[in-house]
Amino acid sequence: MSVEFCGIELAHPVINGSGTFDAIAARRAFGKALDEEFPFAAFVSKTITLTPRAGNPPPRLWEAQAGLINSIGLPNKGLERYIAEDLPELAQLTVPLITNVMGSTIEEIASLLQACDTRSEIAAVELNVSCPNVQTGLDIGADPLALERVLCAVREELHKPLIVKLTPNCADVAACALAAQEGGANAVSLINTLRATALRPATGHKRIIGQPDLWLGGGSGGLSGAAIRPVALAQVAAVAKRVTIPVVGMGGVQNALHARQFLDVGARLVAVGTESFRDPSIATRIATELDSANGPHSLI
Amino acid sequence: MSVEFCGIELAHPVINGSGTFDAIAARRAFGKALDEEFPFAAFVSKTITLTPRAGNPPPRLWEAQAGLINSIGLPNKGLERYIAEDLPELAQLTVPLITNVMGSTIEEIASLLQACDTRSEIAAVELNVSCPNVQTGLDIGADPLALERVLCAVREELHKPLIVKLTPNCADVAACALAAQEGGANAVSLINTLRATALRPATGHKRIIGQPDLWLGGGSGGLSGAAIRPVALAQVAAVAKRVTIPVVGMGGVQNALHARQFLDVGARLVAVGTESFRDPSIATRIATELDSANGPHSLI
Amino acid sequence: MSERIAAPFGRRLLTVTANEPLGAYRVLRAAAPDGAQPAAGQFAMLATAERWGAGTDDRPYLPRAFSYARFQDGEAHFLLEDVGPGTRRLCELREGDGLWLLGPLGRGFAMPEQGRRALLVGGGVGIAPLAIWQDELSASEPLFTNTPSFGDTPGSDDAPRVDSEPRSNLPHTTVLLGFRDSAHAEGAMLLRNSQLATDDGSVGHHGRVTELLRAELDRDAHATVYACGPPPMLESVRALCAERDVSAQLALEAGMACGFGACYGCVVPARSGYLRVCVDGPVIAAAELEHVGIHAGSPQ
Amino acid sequence: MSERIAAPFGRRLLTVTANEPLGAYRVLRAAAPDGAQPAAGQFAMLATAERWGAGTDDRPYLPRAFSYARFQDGEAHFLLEDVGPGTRRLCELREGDGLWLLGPLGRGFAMPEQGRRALLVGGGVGIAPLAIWQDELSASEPLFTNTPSFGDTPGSDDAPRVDSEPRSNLPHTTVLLGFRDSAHAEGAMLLRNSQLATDDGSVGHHGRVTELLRAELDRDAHATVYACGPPPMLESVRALCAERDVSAQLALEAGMACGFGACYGCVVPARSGYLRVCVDGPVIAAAELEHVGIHAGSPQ
Ligand SMILES: Cc1cc2nc3c(=O)[nH]c(=O)nc-3n(C[C@H](O)[C@H](O)[C@H](O)COP(=O)(O)OP(=O)(O)OC[C@H]3O[C@@H](n4cnc5c(N)ncnc54)[C@H](O)[C@@H]3O)c2cc1C
Ligand SMILES: Cc1cc2nc3c(=O)[nH]c(=O)nc-3n(C[C@H](O)[C@H](O)[C@H](O)COP(=O)(O)OP(=O)(O)OC[C@H]3O[C@@H](n4cnc5c(N)ncnc54)[C@H](O)[C@@H]3O)c2cc1C
Ligand SMILES: Cc1cc2nc3c(=O)[nH]c(=O)nc-3n(C[C@H](O)[C@H](O)[C@H](O)COP(=O)(O)O)c2cc1C
Ligand SMILES: Cc1cc2nc3c(=O)[nH]c(=O)nc-3n(C[C@H](O)[C@H](O)[C@H](O)COP(=O)(O)O)c2cc1C
Ligand code: FES
Ligand code: FES
Repeated sequence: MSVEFCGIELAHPVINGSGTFDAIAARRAFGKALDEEFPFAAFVSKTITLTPRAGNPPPRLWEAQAGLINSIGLPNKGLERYIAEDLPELAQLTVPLITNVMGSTIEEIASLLQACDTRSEIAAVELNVSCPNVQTGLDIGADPLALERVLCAVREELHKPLIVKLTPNCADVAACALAAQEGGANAVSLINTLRATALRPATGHKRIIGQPDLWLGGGSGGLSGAAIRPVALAQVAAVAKRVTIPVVGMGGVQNALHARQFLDVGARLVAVGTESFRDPSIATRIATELDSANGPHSLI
Repeated sequence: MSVEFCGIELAHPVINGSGTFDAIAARRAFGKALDEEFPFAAFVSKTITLTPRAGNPPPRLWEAQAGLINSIGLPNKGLERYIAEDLPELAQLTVPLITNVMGSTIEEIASLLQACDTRSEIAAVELNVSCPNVQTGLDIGADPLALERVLCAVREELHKPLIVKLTPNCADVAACALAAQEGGANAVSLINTLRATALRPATGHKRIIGQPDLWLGGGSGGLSGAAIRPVALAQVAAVAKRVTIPVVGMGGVQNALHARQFLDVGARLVAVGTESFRDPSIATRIATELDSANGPHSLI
Repeated sequence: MSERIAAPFGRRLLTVTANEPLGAYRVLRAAAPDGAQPAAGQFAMLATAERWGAGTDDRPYLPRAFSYARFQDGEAHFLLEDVGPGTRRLCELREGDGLWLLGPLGRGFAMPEQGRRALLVGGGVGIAPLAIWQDELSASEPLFTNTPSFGDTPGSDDAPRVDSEPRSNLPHTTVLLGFRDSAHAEGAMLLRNSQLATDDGSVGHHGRVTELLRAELDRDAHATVYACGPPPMLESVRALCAERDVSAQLALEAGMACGFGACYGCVVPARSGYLRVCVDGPVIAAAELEHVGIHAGSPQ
Repeated sequence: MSERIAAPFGRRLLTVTANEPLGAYRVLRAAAPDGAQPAAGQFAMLATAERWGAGTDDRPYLPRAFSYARFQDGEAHFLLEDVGPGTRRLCELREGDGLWLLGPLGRGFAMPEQGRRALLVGGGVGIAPLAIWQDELSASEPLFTNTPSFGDTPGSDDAPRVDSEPRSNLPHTTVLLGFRDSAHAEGAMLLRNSQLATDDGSVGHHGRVTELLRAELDRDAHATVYACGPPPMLESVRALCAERDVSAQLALEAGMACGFGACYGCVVPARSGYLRVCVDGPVIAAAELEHVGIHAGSPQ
């Protein structure tokens, strides 16, 4: 069941989606059981930026039909404290660490990659060019030309595998994936959340044109979970057809059958995000059932 | 409750999404009750093309989580037979007729508009630049510059209100809406279905990399229904903020509360699509409850 | 094919009056007081009032199509086979539960040409529309045979509604039914005087029902054939009748989203192009089809 | 705040042993044999095994957070108030039904500083964590007072577990509870020797429970306050204690997706920045908060 991914040997093909699992917080909640039963074959960190971010004001969550809208706003302690405080703790994990980073300029991205390059705890870097909750990064990820230009400019700063996390909010995701490959990405991952919003329930009936009563503190957010799986499957299939580098597929994966479908359309790895909120150990079950021939079958 | 839309007086703000209601077939199924209880304030036809289209091979439907994927492929009898056979029947409707058309070239679109221009039965034209089930039209709708260029080239052919149905599969739908306005559109409508796909269930466990066993005859399709409402609401809100022309909002509207939310974020009209499949008379209920102050309220 | 009774516009909430097992099937009855009396071969779109949109997969979401198996004393009868989430919910309905119904829909069977006997051929759950058709035909038969309704032991005198005066004089109807095994063969109780075939030979002829049909036609081809069942069965019925140029009316199935011609999702390829099973059928003249494909039949 | 019992990794399926009304609330009990004994103030993420993801709105989709109200004889007790789809499903659970539980989670209450009495202040369903806290405190109290469990008429001798030997010597605990009306006030049965306040004056003091708190503190401020309830109540508790610089521990609520620090969705603003209620709380020192905002409290 072990898989090779960008030269890294993984025990199985299931990892976490960035920002959907905090190994350090989980260790506080589950104690040593977290390390003993760690569900992912590799751990992907939440998006780290050069300077600290507080994130969006609450409410940050909205439960949609078979989905979740989040407007978290990429809170993080910033590169420096991530390296100083988090890396030592994350280094204790028994699986490879993939650090997810985001920058709004070539300079920012370059320094993020440089910093990760020097840290042996980090096996690979995932570059987030796709978070719909914040303005930065958006345009780069949605425009193939801009994306390739940026990657070419920063790629040599990192002597480790670079995964580009694409944005699904674009016209032609396969073209963006190809641009990432041309720009030197060793893999692409998708899909990130779909731009979405929700209104405060109680005021659904009051009409205030122009200034609707938005629920999320951040105004708008990103849709994840079961609802987006059909879109994710289509985008992953389109990308896998176009690129030669490995693809990490995600978006609404809830069980081994779903995971198998992403593998079937050409993904090398599958990432689980929102479903981990419903059960933090779901990835273990998925990996186990993927392994047993009839697992996913029984889930049909 | 009556609404003015592009100079047309409508009894209420609820219409149908193109391709989700066939008034002629419905008359066969429901007899005179269809005309007596017609649920929409205006009727939007299925997309008509210059030449006839057979549509995609079956299966054309996949039921997703809180959604529907369709790969219909825009079957239609072509402009000529639409005008000769369907217009007389549609003219009997008690509500204004909006004809939805799609062309893959400026010439095609121009002749479609010319033909509609001469027919008094047609109150307005909706130009579909957004159907994810077929290749044509896609690029135009997703690229603001291309969209504006095309519209400028064809706009004068039509001396009636022109509604541009935008594609949701783009990087910046508000920019596309603005381009449509610049190009002479009198209104924009959104969202169309999100590109999506599904695999044949029985083979979900068999891994056939490269050639997954796609369920839909057309390979991929478009996601509609409840699952896409959060995305639709965000896109409609973004567009309404950017343009001055009226907006027709749609995507997963199931009840009056949902409809009210689209109006709250700035839509002038709301269109119902997939939910009509669950109940063809739902639009009547929505319009009635929108009218009564506490209707949508009671639905919270 | 001509029989088409128009449906009330909009789905109606009926109350379940009974839901009893019939061998491997279930017979669901609901009170349809205001409902129109369906023509044999017509169908309804059904959904349970509760738990539709439920389950870990959020399916069923759309209503499902079911042939009227009988309509008696203001009650609609349906024969159900549990093959997935929708049929499972329906099979779980209890007396007093709510049932959403849209119908009657589609085109039913037409009377045999003068002098020809009716030859009914059913496979599996496809026997449902033949039951109500036999009721209609028997109403026109010269001498009236005892007609047990579901679950009655032959000889009971509780008989279905019959027109006081026969519409015409018809030769006796022949009924040939095929099933997987004896448990399914109990479904034959739905009809009268039927000859059975089972795949496992546990009841009646050991083999295909189409083998019985071949024998019948060789004995006397002066008949009009009415068939409903899985695609392979319908295809051989079509072929057998074509060879002997016996006219046949086939009740087809296809995955449906709406049931009233709105979605164009239920098409089957015919000589004249794609036909919508829900409005052009479900009963279609075999002559209109070159071949009965997999998607023209019951999904199972 | 220090009490944190680690949870088993992954949600577990428990069996409901009882679900009884307690005035306007319900008390749900489930057998948690292998489960860790929670610390007072900790919570669990709950979901019903059936119909979670169900209903016309496809909500609830994510699990919901509930304080342990008591943990006794290997049974976890929860106090439920029906405020939406999730709590409704839980209120409808019957003995023998399945309940998904992830927990215990979060940080609980800490013992009062030496010599100080514990002053418990609860509002509405917020009394739940105070009940189990009173159990722990009473285990350390000098003389043992009769302790009815739910629904028992005072004087019954069916008593909850008490440690045979007191951990320390504490002055008596004071319990102040506020409710909307008498129906809700019945929830007070969950605790012992409580003074009540109701908004409508139907039971106990006519007014706010915080008015009782003010009087108590004016009488004797040598206390540590433990409070849980709606945000406005918690805010005035915070203010009252701050004025008198009495240390207070507030059990906060916030909309949650995961409950173990993964989603960053449950934040409340604190002096040190945003805190995640699920891992930094739910029990948070009042001193850490400048103000208890609307989103720091129970969603209602
Ligand atoms: C006109 C007509 C009359 C009918 N009459 C009867 C009748 O009298 N009695 C009866 O029992 N049945 C009847 N059927 C068949 C019945 O409608 C189907 O069995 C039913 O829709 C199955 O729904 P389900 O949710 O139980 O199963 P589904 O899960 O919908 O599976 C049914 C089939 O649909 C396909 N499928 C699986 N998953 C999906 C998905 N996510 N999206 C789309 N397709 C999928 C597969 O081929 C599967 O075998 C009739 C059908 C038609 C069209
Ligand atoms: C640590 C903790 C402990 C708790 N302990 C208890 C307890 O012991 N007993 C108890 O009864 N409750 C408790 N709660 C509150 C409980 O978790 C909520 O009442 C519950 O989550 C409500 O879910 P629901 O589906 O019933 O209602 P919802 O529909 O989720 O509504 C609850 C609130 O959420 C908001 N909301 C409405 N719709 C949405 C949406 N689509 N997405 C996001 N938010 C929405 C609104 O503000 C609404 O008032 C606790 C909460 C926390 C955080
Ligand atoms: C609460 C939440 C926070 C997220 N944070 C990040 C993030 O920091 N960086 C990132 O690249 N993706 C982030 N994502 C996106 C997920 O990694 C994933 O791409 C997306 O949720 C789709 O997968 P899912 O449907 O399985 O959740 C976040 C998603 C959620 C729900
Ligand atoms: C079966 C089906 C067919 C459709 N056909 C068309 C079409 O011909 N032209 C078009 O512009 N949109 C078409 N649409 C898109 C709808 O008009 C609408 O934009 C979309 O379904 C979102 O609305 P809904 O979620 O309420 O269905 C179709 C949608 C469905 C489900
Ligand atoms: S089911 Fe929709 S057109 Fe036939
Ligand atoms: S609920 Fe997810 S971080 Fe607290």
